[in-house]
Parts: sequence; C-alpha cells; structure tokens
Amino acid sequence: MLQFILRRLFQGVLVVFGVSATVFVVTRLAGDPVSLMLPLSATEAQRIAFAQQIGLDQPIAAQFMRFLGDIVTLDFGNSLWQRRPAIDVVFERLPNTMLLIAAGLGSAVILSIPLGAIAALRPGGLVDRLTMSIGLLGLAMPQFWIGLIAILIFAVQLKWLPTSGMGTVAHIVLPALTLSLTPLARFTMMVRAAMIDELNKQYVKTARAKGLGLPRILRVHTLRNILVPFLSISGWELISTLSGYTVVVETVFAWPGLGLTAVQAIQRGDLFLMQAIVFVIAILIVIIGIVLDILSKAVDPRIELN
Amino acid sequence: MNSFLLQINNLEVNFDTRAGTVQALRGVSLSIAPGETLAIVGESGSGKSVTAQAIMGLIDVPGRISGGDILWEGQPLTAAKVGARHILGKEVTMVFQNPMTSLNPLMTVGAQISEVIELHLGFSRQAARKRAVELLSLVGISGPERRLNQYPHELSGGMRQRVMIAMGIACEPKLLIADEPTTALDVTIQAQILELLAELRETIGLAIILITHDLGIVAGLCDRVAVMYAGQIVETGSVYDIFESPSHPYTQGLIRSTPQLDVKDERLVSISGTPPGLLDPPSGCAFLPRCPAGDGGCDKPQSLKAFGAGAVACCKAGIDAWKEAV
Amino acid sequence: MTTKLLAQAVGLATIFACTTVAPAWAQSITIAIGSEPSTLDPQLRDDGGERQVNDNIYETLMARTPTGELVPGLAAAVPTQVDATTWQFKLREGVKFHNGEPFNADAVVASVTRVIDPANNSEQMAYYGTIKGAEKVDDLTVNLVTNGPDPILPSRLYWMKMIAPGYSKDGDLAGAPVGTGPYKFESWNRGTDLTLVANSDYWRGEPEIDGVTYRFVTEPGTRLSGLLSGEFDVITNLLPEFTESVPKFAAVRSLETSVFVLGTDNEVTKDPKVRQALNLAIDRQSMVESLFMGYASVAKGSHINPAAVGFNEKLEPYPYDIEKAKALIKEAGAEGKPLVVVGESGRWLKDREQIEAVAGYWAETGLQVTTDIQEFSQYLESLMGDGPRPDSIFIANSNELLDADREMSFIYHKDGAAASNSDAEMAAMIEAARTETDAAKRKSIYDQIQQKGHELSYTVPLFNLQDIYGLSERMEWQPRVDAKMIVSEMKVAE
Amino acid sequence: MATSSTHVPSAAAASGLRGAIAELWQDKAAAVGLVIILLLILMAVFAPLIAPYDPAAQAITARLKPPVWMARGTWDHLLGTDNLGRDVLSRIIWGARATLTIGAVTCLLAATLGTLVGLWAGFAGGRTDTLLMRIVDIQVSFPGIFLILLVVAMLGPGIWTLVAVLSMTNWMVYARLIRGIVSSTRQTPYVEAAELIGCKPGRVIFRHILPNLVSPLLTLAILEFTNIVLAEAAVSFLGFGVQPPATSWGLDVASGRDYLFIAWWLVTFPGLTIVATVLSINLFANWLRVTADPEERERRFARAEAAKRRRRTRGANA
Repeated sequence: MLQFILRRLFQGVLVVFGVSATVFVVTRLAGDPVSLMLPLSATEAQRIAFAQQIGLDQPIAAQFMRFLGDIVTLDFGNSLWQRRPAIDVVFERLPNTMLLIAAGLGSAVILSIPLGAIAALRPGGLVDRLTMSIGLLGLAMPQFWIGLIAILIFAVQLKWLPTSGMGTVAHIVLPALTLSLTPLARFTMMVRAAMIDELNKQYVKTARAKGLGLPRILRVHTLRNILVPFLSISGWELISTLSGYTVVVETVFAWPGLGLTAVQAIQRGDLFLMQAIVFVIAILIVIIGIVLDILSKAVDPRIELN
Repeated sequence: MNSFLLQINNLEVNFDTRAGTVQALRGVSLSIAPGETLAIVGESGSGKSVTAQAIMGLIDVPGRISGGDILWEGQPLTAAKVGARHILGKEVTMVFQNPMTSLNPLMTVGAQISEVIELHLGFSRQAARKRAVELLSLVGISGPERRLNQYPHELSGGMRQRVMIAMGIACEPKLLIADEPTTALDVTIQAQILELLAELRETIGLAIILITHDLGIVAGLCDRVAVMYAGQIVETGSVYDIFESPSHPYTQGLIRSTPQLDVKDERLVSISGTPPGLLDPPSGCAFLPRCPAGDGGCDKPQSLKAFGAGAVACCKAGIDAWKEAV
Repeated sequence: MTTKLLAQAVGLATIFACTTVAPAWAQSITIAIGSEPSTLDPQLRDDGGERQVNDNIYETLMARTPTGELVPGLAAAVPTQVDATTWQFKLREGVKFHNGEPFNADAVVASVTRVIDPANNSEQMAYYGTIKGAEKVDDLTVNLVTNGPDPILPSRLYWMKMIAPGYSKDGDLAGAPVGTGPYKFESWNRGTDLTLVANSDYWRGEPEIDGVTYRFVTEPGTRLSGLLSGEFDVITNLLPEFTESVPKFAAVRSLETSVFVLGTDNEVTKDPKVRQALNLAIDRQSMVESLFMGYASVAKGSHINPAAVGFNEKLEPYPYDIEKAKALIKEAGAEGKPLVVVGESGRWLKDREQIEAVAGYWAETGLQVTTDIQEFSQYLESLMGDGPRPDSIFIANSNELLDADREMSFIYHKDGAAASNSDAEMAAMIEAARTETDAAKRKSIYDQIQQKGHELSYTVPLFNLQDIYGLSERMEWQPRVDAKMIVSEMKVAE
Repeated sequence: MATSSTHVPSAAAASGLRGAIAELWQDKAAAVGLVIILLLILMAVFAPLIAPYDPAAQAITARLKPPVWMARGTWDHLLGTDNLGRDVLSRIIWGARATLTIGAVTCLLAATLGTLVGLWAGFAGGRTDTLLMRIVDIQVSFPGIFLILLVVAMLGPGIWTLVAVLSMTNWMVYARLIRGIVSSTRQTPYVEAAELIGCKPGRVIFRHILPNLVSPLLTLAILEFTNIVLAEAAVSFLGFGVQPPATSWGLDVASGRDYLFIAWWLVTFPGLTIVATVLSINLFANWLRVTADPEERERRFARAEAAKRRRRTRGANA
C-alpha cells in the first residue's frame, strides 16, 4: 500500500513535471510574457527590469530550472491583478470551486444511481426510455446554455433563486444544478448500462436462484459490482469538471471560484495567477487519481495496486 | 398426485430473436419424487438448461415461458413469483455449470452463504456464519473459518463449486438442480464433486436433478433418466432400462457413441448431422433427418407414450436403429 | 436524494428568511459592479472596481458637482496660485477619518508623498506626474508644488484620495480602508461581495442610505438578471435595449468617446482623401438611433469629451455622404485596396457592434475592408505597442480628469501611446498648451489642434457615449457625468 | 444460451445497405438523428447556396427582429436577426461550417496521432509501451480548459489555435483504445501464427490488426466529435475560441446572452442547434454501437418485442 502510494506520488511528480514543461514552453517560447503581463504604458526600463525579475535574461535551461524550483516551493510570483502571491488567490478561491463541485457532482452521484438502476430493471420500458431520453438530452445541452435558461426561468421569471454570486445556500442551487446535469446524464447512462450488464451475469442468476428479490440483488450484489466502474467514471468526471466545466458555470453565475478567476486572470494578462491555477489543478488531479485507485481497491479486492 | 415434489406439464419456452421465434422447449413434461435423482441428458441446445432455468424462474428476455405449468408440491411455481420466494432458494436450489462466474466476485464466500440462510431461515448474522462454517466442512472444505472471509478469486474451481453446493444445501432443500456441475472442472475434481453429491443425497435425503451431456456420470448417481432432443423429452426411464435397453434411436445412438469400459470390442457409432433449427422445427419427429431407422411414417407429431417401464416419443420405439450403422 | 432535497429546503428557507428580514434593512442597497477591486488601497491601482467602492469611503481635495463642475471638496475653497508652480489649498476644519484621526495638512502631505513615491510604483502616476510634492504651511494650509507650470492641478486633485497618515503606516489600507467619506468599510468577502455602512459622523451629515453591498458580476446579462429578479438595486452598464425591460433606469453622458485612430503613415490611410472618405462614409445618426437607441450622441468633430476643458464646441461632425466618400476613394486611387480595422470585444459599450458596423460602412466606399477583433491583451499591443500602427483601430477613450490634455497627449501627440500620426507641429502645440496657465490662451491652442485634427481626419470620431444604470423600483438617483457612483447622492423610496 | 446455438440466420436479417436502412428505420430516434446529421453536413457544405444572407452582413436598421411567427417578425428573416441585424438563420447555417470543420479536423488529427501512438505502443510492447502509456497518463491529467485558456492567452485566439489545442488534449483516448486492441489482438492465434510464419510487421498491422480497429475507432471518433463540438462551443462562449467576424454557434450564444431578456431567439436557436447536433450524433452512434455488437443487437430486438407484447396485453386488458 505504502509502496503503491509512493509510486503514484512519483507518477504525480512526473505529471506535474509534464505540466511544467508544457506551461514553460507555452509561456516562454510561444509568446512574450513581458508584453502580456506589463501594462502597455510600461517604459522600456520597466520591461527590462521585469524581464530580469522573472529571469528572462538567463539561458533557457537556467530559466526552466528556476521555473521548476519556484513550482516546488509553490512560489508562482505575485498576481499582477491582485498584487499578492498568486498562490494565495488560488487557495482563497479553491474552496468555492470545491463547494460547487461537491454540490453539483454530489447530487449527480446520488440521483444517478437509483435512476440508472430503475431504468436497468426493465430495459426498453417506459422508465428506461424516459431516463435515456433525458440523459441523452442532458449530454447534448451545453452547460452555458442550460445556465442561461435556468437563470431566465428560476431566477428572473419565478424569482425562486438568486441569479448569481455566492452567499446563502440558495445561491448554490442554480450553479450546482447546471453543473450536475451533464454528469447526471452520463452517470445515469453508465449506471444503467453497467447494471444491465451486471444483471446478465451468472452470479446474478445464482443470487436469483437463491430466492433473493431484485431489490436486494440490486442493493447487495450488483451495486457494489458497478461501483468500481462507477468510481472510475465519476473520478474522470470530477477531473473534467475541475478542469473544464467549472470555468463555464462559474462565469455564467459569477461564482467566485477558480474558473471565474482564471477567465479574469486571462483577461487581465495575469500570467502568474494563471500558472498557479493550472498547477494547483494539476496537483489536485493527481491526488484525485491516487484516492480513486485506493478507493477502487477497497471496493474490489481483485484489483492489484500497481 | 402430491407424491411428486415437482411436476412440469407441457412446458413451452420461446426466445424472440431477430431471425424469428426460437422454440427452445416444445411441451416438456417431467416429474420428480422426493429423494429421487433424475438425470436430464442431451446435447447442448436440446433444452435441458432452459428447463432448469424455467423451474428456477430464470428465463429472461429474450426468452419467455409461453405455455404449460410448473407445479411444486401441487402448487404452481410460475404463477406467483413473489410467493415462490421461500420455495426457490430454500426448498429448490440450483448449482450452476461454471463456478468461476457463478459467485459474486466482490462478496466474501461467507457473506454469500450466510445471505441465503439469513433470508430463508431468519438466522441472525452470527448464527448464519456458524451454520456456514458447518456447511463448508460438510462439503469438504478444510479450514472453513478462514475460507469464510476469502473472496471467490482466492479459491480454486473445485473449491468454488463446493461453495456453490454448500449454498445449495444451506437450507436443507428438498430438491437440488445441478446444471452440468462438473463440466468446467478437472476430471479428478469432477469425481470428487459427484461423490459429494451422492453423499449429500444420502445424508440429507435430497432429490437431485442432474443436468448433463455426459452419460458417463449418470450411471453411478441417478435413479432415472430423461433424454432431451430439440426441445422435447424423447425418452424417460430408469437408469437401468435406459442403459440396458434404450428404446429411442437417439438414446441408442447416444449410448452407442459413449465408450464403455466393460464391453469389449464395441464399435462406437457417431450420429451424423446436426439437430434441427428450433426457429421452425419440423412438425414430425425432430430426429428424423439423422435417424437411421426413420421412414415416411415418422413424418407425424411424436408424443411421449408409455413403452416398457418408461416412456418414449418414437413410432419406431424399441427397434435397434443402429444395427445397420455399426 | 435526501441531501439534495434538504439543501433545497434550506435554500428556500434562506430565501424566505431574507425576504422577511428585508424591511428592517430597507435602507440598505445592493449595487452590482462589473469587476471586483483588486485592492482597496486608494493610491496604487488604476482600477474601476476599486474606485467605485473607494469613492464612497475616501474624499479628495477638489470635487465635482454631478454635472461636472469642479468645486472644493476637502479643501475649504478653490486653491490659489502662489506662483507658476505652487498652489495653496486651505483645508476644511473639523473633518475626521473613520478611525478618529483628524484630517489636516499632515494628512494631505502624507497622501501626496505616498502616491508620488516611486517606491510605491503607483499606476495613478499617469494623473500626478507633474506633482513634485506637498508642503505643510499650517495645520489647515498646504502648498502643492509642481515640476513646471500645471494649469490642471486642481483637476488632478479631484482624483487624489486623502488617506489617514497614521493608518497608512500601521493599518491595512489594502484590505480595510479608512477615509473621511460618508461610508465606512464593513466587510469584504473576496470574490463575492463587499459591504459599507453609513458614517454617522460624516461632516456633511449622515447619508440617507444606511448601508451598501457591492456584488461583483462580470457578465452584463447576469447583472441584468439580478436586477430583474430583485437582487440588485443598481447595476452598471445597462444596454440601451433593456431600458424598457428594467423597472427604472438612469442615463447620463459618460466620460467615454468612441473613435477610430487612423494610421497617417500607412499605405492606404496616409492619403487625407481616404481618411476624409472614412469620416464621410459613416451614418452616425442612424447608428445612434439603432445601435444606441438614442442613448449616445454623435461626437462633434473631435474625440475630446464635450465636458472637458479645452473642447472645441465650434466643430461640426462630418455629414453622412457615401457618394462623396466613394468619389474621394476613387480620386485617391484606393479602390479595392485593403483596409484593416482593428478592435476588441466586450470592453466598452457595444464596442464590437460599433466596429463591425463601421467596417460595414467603410466596405461600401470601395475599400477592401477586413475586421480584426483581437483578444484584449493582443489588442492593447496593437493600440499601444511598438509595432506598426494599424490602418484604423477602435478605442472608447475615457477622460477622467475632464481636461483636453489627456485625449490630446494620448491620441494626437505623435509620441502618445495610442497615436498613429507623426505630426511634429501638432505635438509642439500640445506641449505648449500643457504648461500654459492662461486659460484663454490654452483654450485657443486646443481649438486649433482640434481644428487641424478634424480637417486632416487624423481620427474618425464616432460617439459621445452615455452611461446607463439599471435601477430597482425603489431607487432614486441621477447619475453623474464623471461616472462616480456616490451612494450618498442616492435615495431609496419607501 | 439456447438462442445462440439454435440461432439460424434467416432472410429476415437482410444484409447490405437496404437491410441496414430497414433496421435503422425500426429505431425512429436514430433515423431522425441520421437525417439531422446529413442535413447539417449538407448545410455546412452548401452554406453559400443555402444561406439567405451573408452571415456577417449587418443591417443596423433591422436589428433584433424576432422570428417570423412573432408579431414583429418578417419573412425576410425566418429566425430573426441579432444585435447587428445579421440574419440568425444564415449565421446558424454558416456556423455549421465552423463547428463541423473544427470537429472533423480535430477528430482527424487527434485520432491520427492517437492511433499512431497506440499502434506503436501496442506493437513495440515492453519499455516503449510503458513509456508511451505513461505519457498518455500524464497528458490525461492535464487540466483541459485551463490549459486551453493559457495557450490562447499566449498565442491569441482563433480557429486553428483551438483546433491545435483541442487535438493535443484529446488524442490520448484514441491511443489507449488502439493500444488495448492491438495488444489483445496480437495475442490471438491468427496474429501469432502470422508473425510466426514471418509476416512483416507492416503486413500484420494492415492485414490482421487494422480491420479490427476500424469499427471501435469509428464509434469512438463519432462520440469524441460531440465532445469537441461542446468544447468548441464552450471555449467560443468564453470568448477564447472562434473570433468574429467568423461564426460559431457557441460564439452566437455568447453574443446573444446580453440580449437574453429581449431577444430570446439569439441564445435559443444556436443553442438548440448545438443540442440537436450532439443529440443526433449520440443517438446515431448509440444505434451504430448496438448494431455492431451482435449480442446487443439481439437484446435490442428482444426488448422491443417484449415491450410490444406488454403493450398488447395492456391493450387487451383495457
């Protein structure tokens, strides 16, 4: 176990190194960070000073080493926009994103399992077709679009929920709902398909031959068996949400998380903040991966951790 | 009438496929008395497994029971599935062909055995575990306490089949259906499992339906044999009669194609051709195209009629059909 | 499932709680602004979000009336000029900072010294570059010294917020500001909202509205939804189209003028005929009516803000005359020649719409027009970078100091960051005006410059834009021409 | 069990295109999906002929006209006009071009790269395989949209930046699929035999392995296509993708959202087009997947039969 965690951590280091290399190439070789980050009114002297400050006058290899060193110490420099360490901004906004993801993905997980299971009980039946249709629709709707329509209906027309921002529990409902729809559809369809697969397995026949009722078979036998694929797909979804959907949803609902911050950082040419965000998310993805593997092992004793 | 544990009357099972309706069982009738051991013998596809699944209520889409009934101690089993629950799994149980896939891979052996005890006998978890330990040693597994906490993938195939049997006899059933219980196992293990079944039959007074394509294992274990062909029973009789004087040309062929150690210089026959497709089965004798004794007269529906001590579905019952072929 | 239901139940309960509590807080309003302050330090950044909040916490020596007239603020009277480079300010008596520190000459000196200290690298130095320092004369008298003659020093001091000298040393200026203004800082949940409460000891008397919460909402659509759903009382940058949808709105001429800067040394646009044709080809009035629904006015012949000192009110805009424009293009032999229109999107009111509409008009003259809408940082590089000047580039130029010098130096002076001409003569005139302390002479130089820029079509002035604010039913407010959102000037009808 | 052994193909399971169409017709949703996909492709190809207007042509005087069926709507603009007086229908038609091009090119690039890496890893095996798959793992952990934003910030937005970045963030799934199939196919007896008798690797790949890849690759590419469409829409919506005056559905939703309350059609129609596109592709891909899998195909048939029977009994009881 310990060995496994160490090995995965080493892999994580590789990932972070890969991300570093990519970010380095993108920011240093493909563009000019100085003109991006300094206000255009900056004088030539300021530009040179700034280039020196971030080490642009050194050879590329030395720059990269320094870049890596900064990452190890989580020193991403000061956010140009907020004038304080970029990492502070990231840690300040990260919990908001986590909260949104927890609410959105959490409700998707909780709802998808019963929905998918019920649909799987009678494939082709009314519930199944209804679930599938809603699922396909959910997969097809872009989240920014759902968000706009949700605001229009629930906030503006019905005035049930606030349109944007963070604060009360009510504030989280619409963004979480918007965020949850695609994963909910994906999870439900996955649970359904896996459940149908599982219900056709021989051990289910054994269970039925034992006289177990379907509800008990679902609960005790198949649910646990689909948990491993479910864990991996929900982990995947968590990662894609963390590294994608949140940007859109946070922008639409002015939710002060990392996604919105990233968009604002880009608009303000705040490369340091953007780098910090990319790294922290990459590190989170690595951690999520490790946790998922350990969880899978806990669920399925056949899995060898290596 | 109630002297039979299980009675199947005129059972029909159809499968809906894109190519059409496959008639997997075409009016199967059989019965089994308490303590009796019945073998159902036939080629794969003859409907023997479907019969077992029909009894256990395991026919799923695309299959469906389209006719006939199954009576357990005189009461219909198929009619009310919910009401059948304390019969299925308690009084009638089943052991499947492939022990590798028949156990839930993510539950411990102990949990899978206890489950059925808790469900049907209302035991507490502790009591059920205790009983599971007894069962495991009863089916000849050493170190049962340790095994309880193991997962199926940690056990060998023979061991798993023993676990399946332990589960099958957990509630002291009246009937155990064993669907090719030894097919997936090594020969040495096969013998052990059959021995175990024979032992259990004595100790518990269990009735057994043994489904197999292997006539070899029938002789030692069973009282009675039913031979299936193309979704129908073509011959039933005591194990002695079937082996000594098979009446249906198919049964004769089956026996003549099995090497027997005690008969010297015996020439084996092989039944040429394949069984008919059940999409559109012939209205007459299904064996006709392969039957060496068949003639124009066989082209009418055949039904199981008493013949000798048993019953045969053949208008030429009793003639030695393979004489020419040898 | 249960969790979700629970969450919704709690959510609904919270909304319910909010609505029932509302009457007790009736005098508190919520304002949605487009961007969050990056800091609350009033002297470091040139940051709209920071200003919108701090304009209520801090005050300045000079102030403006809602219509733009420069009047004394914390100064007791209009400053007097001691000599060409020294201005003397008398200060208001009895003003106190929120933390109890007195406002006096020391505070002014501390404020000026801090903002011009090169170590602080303040972005606001664009406004204060001429200031050399401040000297205390007595407790309520201060002299401000400039590097050279600076006729617009009083205007500059309308921008400089006065900080408490003690607090600026040991307090948290960036996170918890302390000023002399009508509102005191209460709390700031970064990313979400910021709350101010009324200063009951305010020297002009306690403001009417008890508290104000700022919400940071980048998307105009989201701001509008919030207003429509009743969450916000005031939203900024309302689109003209929505004036009919919102409960109330208020429009006022803004500081911004939209303009295309033409590259006078570029292949096609170096010909004054072409440039004039570009000016003639646009139906500005029709754009005002359709694009802005009337909430803008056609810029009068130059890109200088009409409220600014030095604006030449005698110029008339080029009329819409597409035939003449076509003829001029033909005359210049520029038919079919390429013209690149550079712009950005989403920064200013209807920027993209203006750019694309104008590009459409220009295409009709016979030029081969391509539109290049750039990402903002790229656009800034095009506008102010060292690279080649674009044929034409769009900007909505804002004049915070309301003095013509700003737009002149920025766009007309050949060395200005956004200038695309190489007219040395005009540059000399701009420099002369900058130090001319005689108001009339100065005005006449500016008139000449604008006249010249107009005749040679260095720019294509488009519109004086208007700021439109969306208001909730209960709000009563007439916005100011200087775009400051002074909460103490707002009222809530009950 | 019984079915598989007794199943005999009959005339009912017709072969060829006609049979496929007949079978598709059974699944109405998938059939509609295919029709919509074909329509979209036609729209994209013949946009200049079909679109009533130039998508960038502005008419300041005809701004924000509602669709034809509404009070102020006109037949000139079936789906209304946007904030610059551009024809919404024409923009949607031209938008199909941008969206489908980006989707197709990205899929092609990503699939090619992924297939090559997958083939290489699957064939080389050993250390090369481990190394390549580790690279894939690393790439998968890259924070997608954030990286796109970073690249766009540095390089400036545009269709080709977007295609490049999306390809670079989407090839891994192909590599994994291909590598999995290759290494399992390699262990099948016929490939082992081919290798044993000295077939050159190239020949083994082309004759024995590639045919096994086509169907799963196609299915994956189709599903990935929808992801690209959605990603493109999202990035364009954020303002970092397709830039005006070019059109894209995501961009149209973005520019329409400021007018959500007075011109719902600006957000609704491009949004619906995205939904219809993705939905159609998913429906069709789903059908295709089931049809390619004989077991699933049987099950689908049996379910439909069971459902029919249930309806019949219900009808009889009522």
